[in-house]
Amino acid sequence: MNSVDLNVEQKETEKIEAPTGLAVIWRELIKDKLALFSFVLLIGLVLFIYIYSFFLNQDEITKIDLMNIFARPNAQNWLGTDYGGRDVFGQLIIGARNSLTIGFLITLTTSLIGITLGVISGYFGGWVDYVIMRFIDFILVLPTLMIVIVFVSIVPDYNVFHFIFIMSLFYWTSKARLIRSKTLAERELDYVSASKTLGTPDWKIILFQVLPNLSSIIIVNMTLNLAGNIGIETGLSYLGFGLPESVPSLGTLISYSTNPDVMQNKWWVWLPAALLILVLMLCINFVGQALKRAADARQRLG
Amino acid sequence: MPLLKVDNLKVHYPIRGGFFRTIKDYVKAVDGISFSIHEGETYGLVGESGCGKTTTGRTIIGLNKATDGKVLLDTGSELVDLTKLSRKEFRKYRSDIQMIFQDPYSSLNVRKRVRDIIAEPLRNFESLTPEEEEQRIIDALAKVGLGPEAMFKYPHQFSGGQRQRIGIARALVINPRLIIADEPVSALDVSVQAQVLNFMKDIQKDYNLSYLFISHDLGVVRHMCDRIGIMYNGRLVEEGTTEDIFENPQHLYTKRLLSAIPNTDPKKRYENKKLREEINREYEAKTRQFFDENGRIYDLKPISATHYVAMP
Amino acid sequence: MKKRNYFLLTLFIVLGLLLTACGGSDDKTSGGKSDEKEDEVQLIDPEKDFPKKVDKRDDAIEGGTITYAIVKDSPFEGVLDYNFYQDAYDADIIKFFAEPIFAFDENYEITNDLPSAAKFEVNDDLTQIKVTIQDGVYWHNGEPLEAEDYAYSFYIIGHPDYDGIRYGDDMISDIVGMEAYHKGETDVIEGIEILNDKELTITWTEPKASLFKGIWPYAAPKDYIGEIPVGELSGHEKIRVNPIGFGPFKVKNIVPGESVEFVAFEDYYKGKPQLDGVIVRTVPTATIVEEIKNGNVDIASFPTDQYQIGMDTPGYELLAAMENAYTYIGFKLGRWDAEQGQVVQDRETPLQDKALRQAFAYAMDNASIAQNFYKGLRTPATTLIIPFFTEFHNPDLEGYTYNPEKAKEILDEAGYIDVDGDGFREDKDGNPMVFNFASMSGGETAEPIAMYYIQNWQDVGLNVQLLEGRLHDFNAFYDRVQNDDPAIDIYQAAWGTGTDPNPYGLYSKYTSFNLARWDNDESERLLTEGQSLEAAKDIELRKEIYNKWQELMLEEVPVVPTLYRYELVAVNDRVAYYTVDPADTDFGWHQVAVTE
Amino acid sequence: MLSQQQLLQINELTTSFRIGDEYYPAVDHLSLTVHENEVVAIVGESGCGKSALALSIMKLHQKENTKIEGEILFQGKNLVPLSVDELNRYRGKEIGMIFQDPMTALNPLMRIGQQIEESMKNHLKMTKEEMKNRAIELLAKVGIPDPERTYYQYPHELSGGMRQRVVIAIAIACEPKLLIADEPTTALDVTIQAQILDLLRDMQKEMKTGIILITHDLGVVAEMADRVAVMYAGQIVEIADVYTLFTNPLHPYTRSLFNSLPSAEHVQERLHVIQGMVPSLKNLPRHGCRFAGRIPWIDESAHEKNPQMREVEKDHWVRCTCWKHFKFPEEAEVRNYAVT
Amino acid sequence: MVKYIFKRVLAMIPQLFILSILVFLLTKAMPGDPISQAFIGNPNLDPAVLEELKEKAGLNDPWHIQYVRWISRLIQGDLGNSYVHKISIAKLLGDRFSNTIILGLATLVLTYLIAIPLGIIAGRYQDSWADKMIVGYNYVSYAVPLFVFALLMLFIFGFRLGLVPTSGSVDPQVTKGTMEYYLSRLHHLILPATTAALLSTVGTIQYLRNEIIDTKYKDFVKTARAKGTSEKVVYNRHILRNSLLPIAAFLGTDIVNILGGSIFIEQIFGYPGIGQLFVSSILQRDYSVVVVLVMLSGFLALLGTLLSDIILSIVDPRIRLED
Repeated sequence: MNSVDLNVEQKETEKIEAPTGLAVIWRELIKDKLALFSFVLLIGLVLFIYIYSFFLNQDEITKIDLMNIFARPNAQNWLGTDYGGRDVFGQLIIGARNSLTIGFLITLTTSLIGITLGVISGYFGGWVDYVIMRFIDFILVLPTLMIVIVFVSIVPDYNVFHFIFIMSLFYWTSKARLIRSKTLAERELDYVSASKTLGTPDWKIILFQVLPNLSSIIIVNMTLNLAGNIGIETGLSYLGFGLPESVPSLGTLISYSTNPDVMQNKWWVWLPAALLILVLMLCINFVGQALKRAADARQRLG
Repeated sequence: MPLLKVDNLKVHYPIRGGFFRTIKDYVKAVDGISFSIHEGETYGLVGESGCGKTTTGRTIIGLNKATDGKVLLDTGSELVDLTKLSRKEFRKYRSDIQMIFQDPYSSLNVRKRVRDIIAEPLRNFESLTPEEEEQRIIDALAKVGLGPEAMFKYPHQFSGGQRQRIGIARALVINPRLIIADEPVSALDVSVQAQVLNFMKDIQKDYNLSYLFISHDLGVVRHMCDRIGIMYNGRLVEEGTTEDIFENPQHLYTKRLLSAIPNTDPKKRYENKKLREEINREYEAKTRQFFDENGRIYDLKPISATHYVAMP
Repeated sequence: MKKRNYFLLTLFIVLGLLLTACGGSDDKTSGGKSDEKEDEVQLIDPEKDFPKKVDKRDDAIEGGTITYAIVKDSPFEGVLDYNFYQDAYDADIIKFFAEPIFAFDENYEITNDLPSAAKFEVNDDLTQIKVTIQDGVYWHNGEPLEAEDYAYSFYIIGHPDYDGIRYGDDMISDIVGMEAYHKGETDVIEGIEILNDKELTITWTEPKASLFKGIWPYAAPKDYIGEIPVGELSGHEKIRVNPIGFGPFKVKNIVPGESVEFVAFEDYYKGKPQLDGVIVRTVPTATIVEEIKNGNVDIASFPTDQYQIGMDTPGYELLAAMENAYTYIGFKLGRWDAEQGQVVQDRETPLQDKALRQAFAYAMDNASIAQNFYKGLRTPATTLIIPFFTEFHNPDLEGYTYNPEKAKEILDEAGYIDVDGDGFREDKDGNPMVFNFASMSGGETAEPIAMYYIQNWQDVGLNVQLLEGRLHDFNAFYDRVQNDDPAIDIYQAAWGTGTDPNPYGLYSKYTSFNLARWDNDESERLLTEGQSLEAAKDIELRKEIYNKWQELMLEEVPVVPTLYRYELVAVNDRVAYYTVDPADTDFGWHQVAVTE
Repeated sequence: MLSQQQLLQINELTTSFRIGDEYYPAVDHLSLTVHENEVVAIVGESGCGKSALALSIMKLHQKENTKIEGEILFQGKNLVPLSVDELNRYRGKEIGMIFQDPMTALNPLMRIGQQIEESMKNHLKMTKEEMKNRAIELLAKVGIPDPERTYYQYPHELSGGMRQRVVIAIAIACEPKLLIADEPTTALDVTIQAQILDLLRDMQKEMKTGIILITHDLGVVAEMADRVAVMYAGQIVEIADVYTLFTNPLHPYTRSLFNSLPSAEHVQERLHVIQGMVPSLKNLPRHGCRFAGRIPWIDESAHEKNPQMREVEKDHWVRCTCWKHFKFPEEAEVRNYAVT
Repeated sequence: MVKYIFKRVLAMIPQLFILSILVFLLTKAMPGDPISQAFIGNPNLDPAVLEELKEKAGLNDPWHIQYVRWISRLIQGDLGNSYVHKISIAKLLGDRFSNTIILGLATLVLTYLIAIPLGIIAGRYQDSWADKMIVGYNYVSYAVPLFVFALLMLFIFGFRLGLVPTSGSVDPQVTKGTMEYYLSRLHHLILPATTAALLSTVGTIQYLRNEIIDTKYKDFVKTARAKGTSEKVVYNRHILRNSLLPIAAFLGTDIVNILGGSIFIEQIFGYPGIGQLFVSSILQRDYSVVVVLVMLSGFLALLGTLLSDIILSIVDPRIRLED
């Protein structure tokens, strides 16, 4: 245990000084100017999108205006209009709200499934673990995109919730694996054994001992996932298996660029959405990376 | 009647393989050991890494499942075989046996305040009002020489030795009679180690505790234990009082172990080396006398009232 | 702080990429068009603004190769035989190497007046045709075209193992003895009699009014494929990899699903083709315009929704021709009774009221859709017989033009009043009316058009909602419309008419393609008369019948025709001769040439 | 000590690590001499800077956050300013290194033979054949029973003890003049530890290598060392030959260390407890006697303001004057102080 | 080893079996059917024939009967026929499958060719300018939707610069088997493969970078340095090999991802492969093809994981495949 290299000596110091949880994250954020900037920008954007969309009238925005097709950005339509004469800016805000909501919800549901199964699998091990892992292996090799596409063509009234449901079916596996491996490591730590010898029931150990120690990993993972999940429907929209057009999303806007005319000459229709997604993802990523660093420092504590 | 009697305890782990995870073989981590611990006594379990000493300790407290054998606890009114209990049933006896872990860093949940760490067993076994609970925690902290202000701190705000003491406070708070100490000081620096060892001796006297002291460090064991069992390959090779073992080792393995301890007298280094070489030669020459044809260690046989050696 | 830089950097990389992509064309559009955008929409009259053909045959050279694009987002299916193909894209390929044995005149009827591989005689009661194969017509494998080859087409289509879709046509199934052959009871079709190598007769069980349009005009090379069991034919190499015909070009090489290379067939009976060869390849919709602009393809159909970008780029010319198809909106009025094999118009819906349907029709602003979404490349439809059929289309009928006031008036009169003040009209008993509108996805502007119609209807107080809030893909849509899904009240669909103007197959109560499930005695009578022998013989009579029918359909409006379509074809300037006019009977692929 | 050739002379070496934006010295103006054929043990608790010292000599730290100042003279040549390429001539050839954890010190993907040959390949012009023979010879020399087989094995196929022997074989492959052994036995069981120590000792004698032995275990020191330096908080507080130090330790820290050690040879009732805790790198006291805070019962005046190493008897050097005034407190006091 | 592989392949069977039922059910649940859709918009055809054809094709049977019929034919090695293409699926897949495999392999190879050097540079010169550029590229490629990027690439390199063909897998005029033919295929492959590779490097770069940074500070690297090994060799022999190892473990998932991505790539670049076929088969309700394609992808992914396990066991002496 008298480990000797520099890392350990540094660890030693951090051991003494590291505060817990949120404080570390906050400190890490403050230290990393880029992450802080991203964080502020992100919060700003999200607040703006949600609050602003609250005041928007979706019916008004999605109203077809034949006299105003593909208008360039102007005073009325800040980002011009699309091929239905609909205001792109309004669609962008509502679309961003929808995409964000989808991203959040998918992240949430996949996390819920992934964490539950991952923790159970890792904590109990044995045949429970075996069964869950084989199940995950099975899902991992499924041609997800293909099955999603088949699924989409089956559901008649395909809407946001169906979408979230379908995505959640497939996207929890890597999370479950991550959580499982971390739980496996955590389970070997003496504090879990200690709790067992103190007569604490398993579910309590999982909920109140193990999970809090995984929280930083979970937060980091959720953040990074969120970035991915926001863009998740763009590809499907392109193939024509995305959300219905009546539900504006960033994906719908971006997939207008499939039409080369729009791509080359009507940049205002799709470029803002593409940039917004880029900025959102970059921001989330930078924040996520900062969180990751914070989590690593925490891990050294363990 | 001893407080705890371990009778022919076996812990075998299956090695699984292939697709259907069929059992291919067993690792015999503990392969039939028996010993007992009396009230107020410190029993040392010594051996090199992988000899099964930790598994034994963990099996007694129910962290591992026993394959065979008994662990009988004298609860005062009856003898309970701990190996036969489910985890739920075991809860009744948790307050009799407690454990101290090796690594003071991983054995305390870094996310919890000291207060919650120590309160964990109380919340499991006793329904106390917050005031009562707080009093018990303060008492427990006082027992291990920490002030009540420690309650609100997190583990990382303490040194290794202090953390180990918090671990002990957690074990003590429900007034156990037996504490299994699994390498309690091997992760600590010498100076801190002394602190914890002294302190363990103190509370043993104060509360008439029994220890099962698991260690690979013969110096520490000699310092702490009344009786010692030497383990090798999942079996006991020799058992006796500290004096029996250190002054009159009988089994070759014990001798070899003792001779390997670096002597703190530099003047004796050549002497020691010679002794080691001699014992090694003897070990190689006489192995067959101490192990049966399968390489298994013989059962213990008494050579005096307190001293047992694994001989044919 | 350094990190901020690369945040910006990443943004710049992306922007840079975008600018390079858009850069070239950006100034063109921003320079000229941005200002005019709002005030005027440039209107096109496809009939006037686009030529139907290019003809620079004076500059043409001998030889050369052209590239013909099939604009399709997936590989072509490659069923390269007229008897088997299902997909129109396959037909687009087949036409280079295979031809009908007859020639067709400007009314799409078979004629002996034009050069053709076979001549015919029809008996007076239109029950029998005698076909005489001309000399000098050779298959690509060198064999002459013979009567047997033509007969073999019928033997294939009628065969019990035949897996194509052509059998049901009564021009085939009504051949004497065909039914027995189809059931496998006999090996010989009684009604097809081969007189000698070059002559045969085909006899039908009853007079065939549409014989001139509907007779199956394709032959199959019996020497080449006769050995192959019919059940295996559609997948056989001789159709998939090395198909032959007697057309102007021979197949040289097929990259399945992707491209076909043709070379000139020297012994083509109408003369050696001008070109050395033709390359046909599939091009995704997304890139076709670029391909055309770059000169990568010489002839390609041009996606109308991308018309804007293509307009002023030099190097190619756009030709326009009316498609034989129309878009319509239908009202679900009943169901298909498969047992009886007829339509039962029994749905309980306010749409049974003719007045309501008329109001729907008046409320629709087809003209704006045609102008704004299609820049005039679609025109408001007037009647159910399209102008493509110049003989039968009645140009005097105006159809339903956009007139919301009239719609409201009709509704008010008929008693559909908004009683509860929610902005939508209730039915005659004051119960709220909600209509579900189903429309297909696919096609760039499908969604806004559907939404626009809904807006139109809502504007006159009719509460129409998009079915399930979304468009439905082709199959899902038709599956539900055909099975009379009660959730669908109104639907938008399109019919391809082929070259036969006879609307019986789509609107008779005995056909399941009558998707509106509309049953009307008068219409039924007119439709039957329209395909009678008398009408076939007397074109004026037929005209009159179809005139009446068109009027009736406008009055009753079980379906409202909405748009007629024009197809744009881009032709590179190097192409010396090409036409998109189906009535241009001169045209043949052997005449197509290039100038350089 | 026998008068021998000086092999390594460390003068005023300061090794600092960056934490956040600042550098903190883990080794603080340290001077030390190692002679040929001499085993110098550096003993101290974790965090005292002994490992930092070991890595500094070969400059094996992470470059990005380490600063090394002072002089390390190896046979008169200063290693500190050398570039990595120049250092590589010394690494493995003149100075060998044995690491603590045999489980991680070997590349898991390379065969044992290759790993031993690597340093030969770097420094000696040998044919493949020669290298192989030498590698097998080395394996035999470090006491591996079946060297030819082991040559082709991978690390994971060997036990911890065997791996540590391989690590030693790697370190001595080019017969270096100086070996730095960084806690070479800490990760091993006692019986194996004894074997490894014996092996090291034998080889040292045979090859007349100078060894810097880094350890926290006084027993190991007693078994191995010729000279002992006791380190505390980045400084050497006492240095003497092994017999002198074990019979007559003077510095309060050295004495406390001895007294807190339970012994397998005799029974003690109570162990001495050093009060307080080892200061972390960031909180190292930088002025005065660095051990003063842990012996509060000794009057402040006993310490020097700027403690220096002084030779108190021949070749026995002690830092600070406080040792003269140091005595252990009574047992009652000990208990009081232990409660912190 | 052989025994192991055999067992692994055996273990795929139940997985594929479950997958087949799942997909079969899903496809049957799709509205519409492959035969009806050919009739729509073709008023000259007789609906009675449609029924006849459906009956003949067995489409009117309950699903389990269809399934049993299908699976028993599959077991005999008959993939069935495409309803739409009127050809056996085995034949239908022929070129398309090999196209996708070639595209996939090219993508995989390019991915590694791009990702490994970049990952190494980023990991080795952590926090340097180059590292920051690479990490930046990584973020962007993570954030940019594949199809937008693909379209941009197509417009820039295919149309503006005219460097590469813009659709298809081979020039129609070249004859199979000639040098020209293979060059043409390669030429057609460059753009789609590069595009896909540029975006699929994300995971690999990121992973390799982290792995190198991790490995860099491992003890055995110190051992290697202590031997006097030059930095170059330390990186190439010690750090790199150990860091590359985990990448082999991702082969299976890489294959899944690349197959998924091929759906977009093939669509945009008009590259006839199974991705494109899949989308059109879905739209045309060509059930039998859909099922086979999904199964095939699943099988490839399983094969990928098996392959990566085998590779790992070869590269990493610590891993031994148990029988």
